[in-house]
Amino acid sequence: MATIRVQEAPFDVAAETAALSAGRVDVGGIASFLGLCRADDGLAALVLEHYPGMTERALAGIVAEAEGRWPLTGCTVIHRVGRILPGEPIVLVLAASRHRTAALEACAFLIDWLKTGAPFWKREEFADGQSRWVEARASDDAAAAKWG
Amino acid sequence: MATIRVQEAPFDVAAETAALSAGRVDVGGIASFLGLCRADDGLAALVLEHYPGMTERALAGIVAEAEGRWPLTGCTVIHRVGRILPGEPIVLVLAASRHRTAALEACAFLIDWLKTGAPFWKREEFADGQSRWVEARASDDAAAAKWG
Amino acid sequence: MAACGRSRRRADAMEVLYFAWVRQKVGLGSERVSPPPAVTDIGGLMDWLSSRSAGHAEAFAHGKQIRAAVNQEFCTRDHPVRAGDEVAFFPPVTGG
Amino acid sequence: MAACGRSRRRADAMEVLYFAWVRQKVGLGSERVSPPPAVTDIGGLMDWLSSRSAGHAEAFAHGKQIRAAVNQEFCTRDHPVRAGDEVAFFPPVTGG
Repeated sequence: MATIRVQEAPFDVAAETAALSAGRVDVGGIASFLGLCRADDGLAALVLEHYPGMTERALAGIVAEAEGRWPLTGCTVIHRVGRILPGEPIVLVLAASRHRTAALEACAFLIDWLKTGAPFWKREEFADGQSRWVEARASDDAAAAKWG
Repeated sequence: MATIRVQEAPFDVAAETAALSAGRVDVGGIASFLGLCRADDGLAALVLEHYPGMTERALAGIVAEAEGRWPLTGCTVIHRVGRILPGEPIVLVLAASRHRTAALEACAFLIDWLKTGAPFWKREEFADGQSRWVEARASDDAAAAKWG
Repeated sequence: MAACGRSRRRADAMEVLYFAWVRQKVGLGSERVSPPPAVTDIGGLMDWLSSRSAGHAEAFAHGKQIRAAVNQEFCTRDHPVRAGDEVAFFPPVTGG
Repeated sequence: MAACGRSRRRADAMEVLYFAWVRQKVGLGSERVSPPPAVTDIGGLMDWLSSRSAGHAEAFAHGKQIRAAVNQEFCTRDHPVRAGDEVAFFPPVTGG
């Protein structure tokens, strides 16, 4: 039912969206969140590191949690790793359900939890050659915590 | 900034999504909701009627309200009218922002308000030739009301 | 011809539009009407329109399920109506 | 050769992985260690690892900012560790 992928390559939003309703007529809504790389403060690139093995486990756990909370007909989480340029996609979350509220809530839940519950780390590379690890934000913890 | 369209033709989710970040590097997230036609109870088609003129006005008002509540970098609402078959898309809402929470909340707001605040009416056509107008649901009013 | 069409519009007339099952019961998508001066609001207009035909009567018999708009803005029963207005009657909306 | 490689793994060893700036400060992505029996939990392992090099010391000096996982599950400082475990140290995650 669920698609979970960690990959360096970009992904195809249209194909992933279409896959959730292809050949079926019981899907009423597909909510999605596409995270993109912003070019704040002269950012030249983001470099994403992860913990192979644990990442897939953590994402599967988060997806299973969402499937337990909402009646989903399908669900997709794709997270890129490696070097990502400003304007490029980083993460795609899709949640499909018979009803829009389940799809919308599950999508928001998935991206909130993914931000705090999956082992990814972002390093920012700047045009001047400087580099720094992105610090975790308290607002992300708060967003995840609100789901209880 | 905002794209609002009422049309009989299908729409291209990928092209509409890409348009919100094309040539810019300040967009951190794009939330979307795609509403599809389900084939409940032997449904053969949905026929969507609207109030030309007022529809565009109402959608523009809802989009303006969302833009006033959240710092959006862009926003798209496309609603189909006419005859729609099971599995086909009906409505697409996209909200783009620097930050995910604004995009996610604005997207949910737009679809909730659109359900109760724009003059569209759905008629269901069944395989046995019967036809009936879809009744408004109290849960939709409640969903819209929660935004205050 | 345009001038001729225009001259046939009475200055005290208003355009009334019907949608969805209201349109089907009334049997018209729109009509131009000139209600008497006693008709000053949406509620009064609904009562007056009810008397125009069996179809109107049947549609407006479901009055509580009917919503209205004046000049393309949703409104309540006590909203004033006047000559030149575009008034619409329809069921609760079901888009999205 | 595989058997030879395997024979060099001590039965009381555990695999320790480092990520992001913890990896950079330690100077290693992973290492196989055999802490003494007194090391029974994550907190104890962090203290013991700190003594292995200047890099380890610098990394674990930021102990409060370090998160841990045992066998690929997030855990707290009092989580037990034992031979055969896969233990990881890293900063708070920043994906999405």
